[in-house]
Amino acid sequence: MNLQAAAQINSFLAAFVLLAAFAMLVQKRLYGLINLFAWQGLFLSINTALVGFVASKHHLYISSILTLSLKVFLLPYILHVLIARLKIRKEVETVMNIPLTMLIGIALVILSYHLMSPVRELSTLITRSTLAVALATVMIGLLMMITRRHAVTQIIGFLAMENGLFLAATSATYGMPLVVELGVALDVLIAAFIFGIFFFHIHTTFDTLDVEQMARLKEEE
Amino acid sequence: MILLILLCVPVVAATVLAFIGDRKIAPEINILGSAATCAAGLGLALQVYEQGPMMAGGKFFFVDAFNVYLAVLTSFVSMTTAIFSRRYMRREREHGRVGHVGMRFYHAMFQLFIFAMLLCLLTNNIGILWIAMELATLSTVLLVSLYRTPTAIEAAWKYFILCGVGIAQALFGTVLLYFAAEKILGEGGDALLWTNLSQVSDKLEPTVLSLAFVFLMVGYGTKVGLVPLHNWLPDAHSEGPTPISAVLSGLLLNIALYALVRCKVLVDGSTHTHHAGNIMMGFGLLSILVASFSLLRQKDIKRMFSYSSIEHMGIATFAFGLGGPIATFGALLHMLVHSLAKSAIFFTVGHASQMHWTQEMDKIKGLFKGNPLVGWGMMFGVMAIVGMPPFGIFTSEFLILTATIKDAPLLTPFLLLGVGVAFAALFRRVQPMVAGEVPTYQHPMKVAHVPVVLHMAIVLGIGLYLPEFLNRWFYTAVGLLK
Amino acid sequence: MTLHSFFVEVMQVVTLLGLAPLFIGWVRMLKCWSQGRSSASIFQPYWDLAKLFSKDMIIAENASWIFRFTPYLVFGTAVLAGGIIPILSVDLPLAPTADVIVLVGLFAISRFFTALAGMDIGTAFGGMGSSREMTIASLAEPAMLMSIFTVSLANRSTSLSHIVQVIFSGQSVVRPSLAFAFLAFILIALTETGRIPVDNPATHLELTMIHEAMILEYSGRHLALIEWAGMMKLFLFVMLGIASFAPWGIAGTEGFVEIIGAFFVMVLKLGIVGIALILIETGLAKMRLFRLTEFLGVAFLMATLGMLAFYILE
Amino acid sequence: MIVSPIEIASSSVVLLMLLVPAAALLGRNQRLLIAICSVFASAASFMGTVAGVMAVGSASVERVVLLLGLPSLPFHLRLDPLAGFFLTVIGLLSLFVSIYSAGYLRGFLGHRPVTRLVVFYNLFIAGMFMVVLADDALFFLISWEAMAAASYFLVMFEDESQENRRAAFLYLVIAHVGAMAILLSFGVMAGIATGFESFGGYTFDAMRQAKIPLEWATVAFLLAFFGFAAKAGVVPLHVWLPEAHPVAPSNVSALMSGVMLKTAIYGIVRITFDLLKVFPWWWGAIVLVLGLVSAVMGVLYALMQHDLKRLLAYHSVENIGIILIGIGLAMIFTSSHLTVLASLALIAGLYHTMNHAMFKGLLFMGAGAVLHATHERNMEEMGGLIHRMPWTAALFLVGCVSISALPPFNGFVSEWLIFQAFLLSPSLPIPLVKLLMPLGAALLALTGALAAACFVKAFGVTFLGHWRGHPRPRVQEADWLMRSGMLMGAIVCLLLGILPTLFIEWMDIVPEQLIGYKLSTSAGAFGWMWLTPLSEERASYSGPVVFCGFILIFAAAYLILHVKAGKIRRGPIWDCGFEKINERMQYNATSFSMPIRRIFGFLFRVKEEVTLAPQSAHGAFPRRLHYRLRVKDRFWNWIYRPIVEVSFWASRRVGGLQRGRIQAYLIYSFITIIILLVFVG
Repeated sequence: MNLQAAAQINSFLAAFVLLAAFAMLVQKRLYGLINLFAWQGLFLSINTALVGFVASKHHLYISSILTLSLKVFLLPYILHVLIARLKIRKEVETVMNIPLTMLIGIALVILSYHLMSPVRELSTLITRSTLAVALATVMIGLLMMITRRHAVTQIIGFLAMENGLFLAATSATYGMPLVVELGVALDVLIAAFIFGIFFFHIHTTFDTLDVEQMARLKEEE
Repeated sequence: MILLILLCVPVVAATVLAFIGDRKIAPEINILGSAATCAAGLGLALQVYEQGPMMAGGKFFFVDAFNVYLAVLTSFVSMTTAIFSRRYMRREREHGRVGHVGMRFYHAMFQLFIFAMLLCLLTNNIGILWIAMELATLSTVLLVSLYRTPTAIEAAWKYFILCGVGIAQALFGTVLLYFAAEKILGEGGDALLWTNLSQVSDKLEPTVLSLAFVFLMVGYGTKVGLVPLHNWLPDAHSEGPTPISAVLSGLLLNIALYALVRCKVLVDGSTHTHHAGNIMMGFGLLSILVASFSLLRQKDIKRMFSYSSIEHMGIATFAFGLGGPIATFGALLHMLVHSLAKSAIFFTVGHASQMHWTQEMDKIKGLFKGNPLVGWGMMFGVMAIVGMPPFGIFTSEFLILTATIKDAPLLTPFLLLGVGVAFAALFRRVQPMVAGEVPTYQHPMKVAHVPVVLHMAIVLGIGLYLPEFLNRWFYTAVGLLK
Repeated sequence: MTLHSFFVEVMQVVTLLGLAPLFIGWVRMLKCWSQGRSSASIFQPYWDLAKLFSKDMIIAENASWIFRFTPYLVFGTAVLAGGIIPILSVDLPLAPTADVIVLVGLFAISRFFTALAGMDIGTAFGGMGSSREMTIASLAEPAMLMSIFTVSLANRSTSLSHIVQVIFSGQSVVRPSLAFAFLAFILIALTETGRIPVDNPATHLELTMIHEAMILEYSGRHLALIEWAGMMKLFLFVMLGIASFAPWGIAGTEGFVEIIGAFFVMVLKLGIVGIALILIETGLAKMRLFRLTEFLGVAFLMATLGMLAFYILE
Repeated sequence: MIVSPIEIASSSVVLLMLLVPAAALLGRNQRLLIAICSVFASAASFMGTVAGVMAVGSASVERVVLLLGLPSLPFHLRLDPLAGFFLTVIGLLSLFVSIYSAGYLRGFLGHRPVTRLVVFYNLFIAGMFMVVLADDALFFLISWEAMAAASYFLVMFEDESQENRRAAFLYLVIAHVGAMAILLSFGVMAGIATGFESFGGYTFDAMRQAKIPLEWATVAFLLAFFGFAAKAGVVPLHVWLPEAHPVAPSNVSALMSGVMLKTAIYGIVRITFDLLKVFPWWWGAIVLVLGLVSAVMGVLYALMQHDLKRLLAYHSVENIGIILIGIGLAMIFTSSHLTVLASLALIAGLYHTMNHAMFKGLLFMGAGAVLHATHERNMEEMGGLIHRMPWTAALFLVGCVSISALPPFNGFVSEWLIFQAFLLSPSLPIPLVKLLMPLGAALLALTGALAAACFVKAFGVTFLGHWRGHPRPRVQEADWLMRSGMLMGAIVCLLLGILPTLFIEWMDIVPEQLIGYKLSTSAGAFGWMWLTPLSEERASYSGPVVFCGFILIFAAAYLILHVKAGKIRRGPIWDCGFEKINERMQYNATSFSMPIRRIFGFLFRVKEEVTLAPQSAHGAFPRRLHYRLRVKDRFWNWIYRPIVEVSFWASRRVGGLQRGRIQAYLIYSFITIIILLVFVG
């Protein structure tokens, strides 16, 4: 297909990723959150594949497959299993009220566009516009971790950040060197296991996954 | 060749220990493994010392004066830590704080951690550097929560989340770096090799690099434990088993700082401004002040010393940010002596807290009489860490301070304020612990002499006489970091 | 230094030893007259000393060597001072051994040991006397130094005989600073020699006495030496005052005639000073101890003012 | 000569260093340890003294560069007359004290091991030697801090008691802050010297050569003076001194008070006269004023004490003040190019340095002997010791007389010289300083007189009268080693007092090299007997004659009176007719200083409480009366407490960063990124 269309689709998908991020920011239900995360992963992998196809970077296919298997299937599955095992409540409450969170999110998007504009000028790639989206996704992931007080949601936020990074890696530069991508994937995998273990520990010791409970280590007044 | 041995030994040891880590001989294997690593490290150092910088594994590894001395330091300290952990962990186990699985896990992860750090140091690829860093974090997360106490789990969780987030930022920075490099070096792996990057650094796009540096700074800065990204550090360092605290404080922080400095070199090369330096100086100064004032009101002994690590990392960061031959020299020296002294302190602290089964300083008393080695070790360690001559840290702080007088005279008072407050705070706390009569609830124990004595001897030696080869080393390193 | 100067030296010491009791006698006589009493003979002090010398002594059981050593030291310093202050002539071989500061030092050391002797026995009164004596001295001594410094600044020397010579040579005109210094000197002299209003040499009422309290335990020849030294001290202070403020009449370096002349001039001056002293003493009453600080403070201030005046005005 | 002074000096340092491991090894056999270490320490100190004497005598300047330290900044050693002079001071007192400690340390046998004490004692002396030998900033600071650390451990020797630990801590903190200031000052000078391009600037030679602009020189001087003042215990940085000196073992307090403070004086002289050389008059004025304040405050605080060693410690503040008066005068004169007067004042200052080392060492040794015999530091309990310990009493008395500046002992000579310097000041061109002079002289005179009062109290209450406290301990005289240590000190005090001219001729090279005028030409013009600072018209003093005069007149009076020796009866005390006079009725330290407290009370925080116990049955008199007196140092509340409170306040604020909520931490990094991005982009 012609580059124009490719660029269209690319930015379209990027937008979807961002949208998913926003959706996650306001999604209260845990399962819903996980599903959204899976969707985000899906968009991401498609995008990666597309970029790989357009720019004929074949190692991007591999990373796209990696993303697909990891972010779309494996991690959501693990999360589902964990939730089932731990029998934790379905609802999660946000710390801040949603409109405000949304506003901050939007502000972040604007900020990242502003920051990335010089970089966009430099780039010749069709995917250059998505760099800002990537940064915004990362930021929103962080924002999500800040606003949520549930261990699982924090992890999901963390993974969302990872998605943002992936987006950046594929879009800003037609993909990082393969070895790096593999390494990153490996790290994500290990991380997944670790937080799996953690959920159990936290749950057994505090019999809740509310991170608010974990505020003992501090400087006393 | 040696380099491969250096990297393989820990992996092998890790795999072996993963299975037999709870046997009686596990500690010995652990020591053996790290001793071999240390020997390899020394061999490598010798090679570099004779032949100068070298690449290995097809540009994949790169060794120069800067990272090889850190590699030697890392392998050496991990060896002494292994020696220390033999007695320490045995006692922990007798006391039932860790079980079979725990011991296996501990030993395996310890070796894996060493591997991660060495990989960090030796790799030539900034991406791999990032991965190894993440690996180092992940391998220690579960060690921090080894004791399964609520506080331990909390600490580990915070460590995991905060460092994860930080590292994520670093990855974004790396991506941007790659983005900039790719234009010059073309696509593919070469664009992330430090050797190539450093050659073309002045062609790299300044705006992108300064953006990238922000993310790298925040990312690796979190690992270095710079204020205000430091909050995980006191928790993680104080809750884990003491050997882990020793290597975390003594080594991991150095590694993160190393990564940061590598990046700074690139950025400086590209932007030709002192922005990066200023940012680092800002973080450093903030860390020094906050940490030293926090020291004043500590009750938990390990927590106190982890704050002091923050302070010293602040000093080193400040010095690197300051730049210039003397400051950089001082910073390199400071990294070396600090990690030696700090790990020595943690050894004594570990024994002290085991002798009283508490980390509360008010309950620890009479170490001079109770166990002279621990008492005097801690005393001299603290004297070293607060920068009393003739210990090495005085030399480095002397250089850094005097360099500051030249380049940023107005910052000297703050620097001194920090150092002075830290001095008072630490002595105020340590004095009652070492002095006085032995309390009834203190029970004697066999302690590991070798590591403490060895470390303190080296720190003292460096303070009195900096060997020529180290000197040359540092100078070449200074040259590299210009 | 010639035979002549040695002769002068000896003459001086003899004069000091001989005339000091006489002067005391004279002062006491005047006092009695001023109070309308009939007086003892002017030579009474000699008889007292003789009597004390011939008596034998009682010393408290726990008196240490300090107690027995002090009288000799006090006496010795007084005599030594007599060899230094130009009483008859400025041509003294001993003059260069000690200037005014050393002189003050000599008085200080005798006071130091007297105070120790006071504490040696371990009675309440001895301690009280020493404490008060040292307190007063700690204010009087600096004032003394100050007033003398003013003089020596004016005459560019701290050695008394040189001061006298400078004054003779008429280089030093009358100065305001000297007025301050002189006033201060009078107050201090009264203090140092234990006269009213600071101390009452006649009293033996325990709570008012200062100097007497320290030597309460002395008897026999020790007491004699101390009494004699006390008389000499008064005499010496008069001489010091004369030498540094009104030295006219003191012989220069020439032959015996001047010295004879100087002797009679000195006796004349002594007589006048005695009268002045009595006028002061009858004019004033003994002060309470803590009023003394004001008295001495004034002295100290005046002396310092004198020196300041020298720096500012001249 | 065959061996050069600096070789002797450095070998003595090496010897002391070797003693450290030796002592550590000998820890098993304490008695042997004490014997050996005292012998070698004395030997080393003696070598140091010899080296110093030779260095001053031969007016030689020698350098040695050790191959230690940083390869680009090795340790430089240099022995010039100034260093030699201080080396002599330190060595001499260390010699006496080492001999003394051989006896003193035996007191610890059986109670506690003295290994620690011995080890750090040697390190301490070595550190002081190295300080005066050092010729570059790094080595100077290393020796400086080594000295501080060693003395810190010595102060903390008996570490069970809270008091000792607190004192040691206070001492170390103030010392370290001071050292930091000194470091900065060196940094400034070195920076000007070579612009930091190389390490060469850190050698003192480079600093000497450097042309330092006045404003930077001022910064350097103020920093250095602050640092050294902190070590010397200049008011208001003196608070550590009366805490640390009393609690240390007495041989250590003798060294700390006697010579450690002098290293600070050395530093001041070295930096002002040798390194910076050119300075405005007001530097001298600062030194002079602070010296005066320290002198007066020191002696007044001393008068309020009833702890013997504490009293002596405060007197160190006073004497440091007197020394600084001399130095300050010298600086003022130098800055207005009155070289003659400058060298006179400098000589006076250095002379007093020597004297103070001797008599303060002697006094602390005496106090140690008393402590050793009675296990009592509180003078209120003491009394009558002169009968049990005649030697100690006599030697202590020599110290008292010397420090009270009474002829014919040494304290008098130096104060006399300072007075002469004051009296010669009318030739000063600067009016402001001219006004300062009379006040200075007045305060100095006041100080001397008060010191005399204080030592009448110290000696009288401790050694005279009856033992005040009950029960009365079994006191016996100090052993011969302690006595001989003190005796040497006393003899030197006397010699310095009666033979000043010879001493001045010896040390004259120091001002000649620093200021460029040789005093001895005029001072010794009339031979060794007569000390005539400028001219015999001006002023003259002859120690020997005064001394002989005393002897002669005593002899004469004594002989004459004992031709017919009326027999002496010993009788009971005359109680003035009062009933049962007992030793509790004696004047004690508090009552002795009461009038002075009344007069100068406004300078202290004096709390007096009198409580009457309930009336006895028949009413008339209260059964018992409690009198409590507390005299506090005002400076503590004025300066130190605020600092402590502020830092803890800051610490609480900072603690707010760490409240345990992970979200908060995430927010920190979030905000950090945002800020940095905005800052960059």
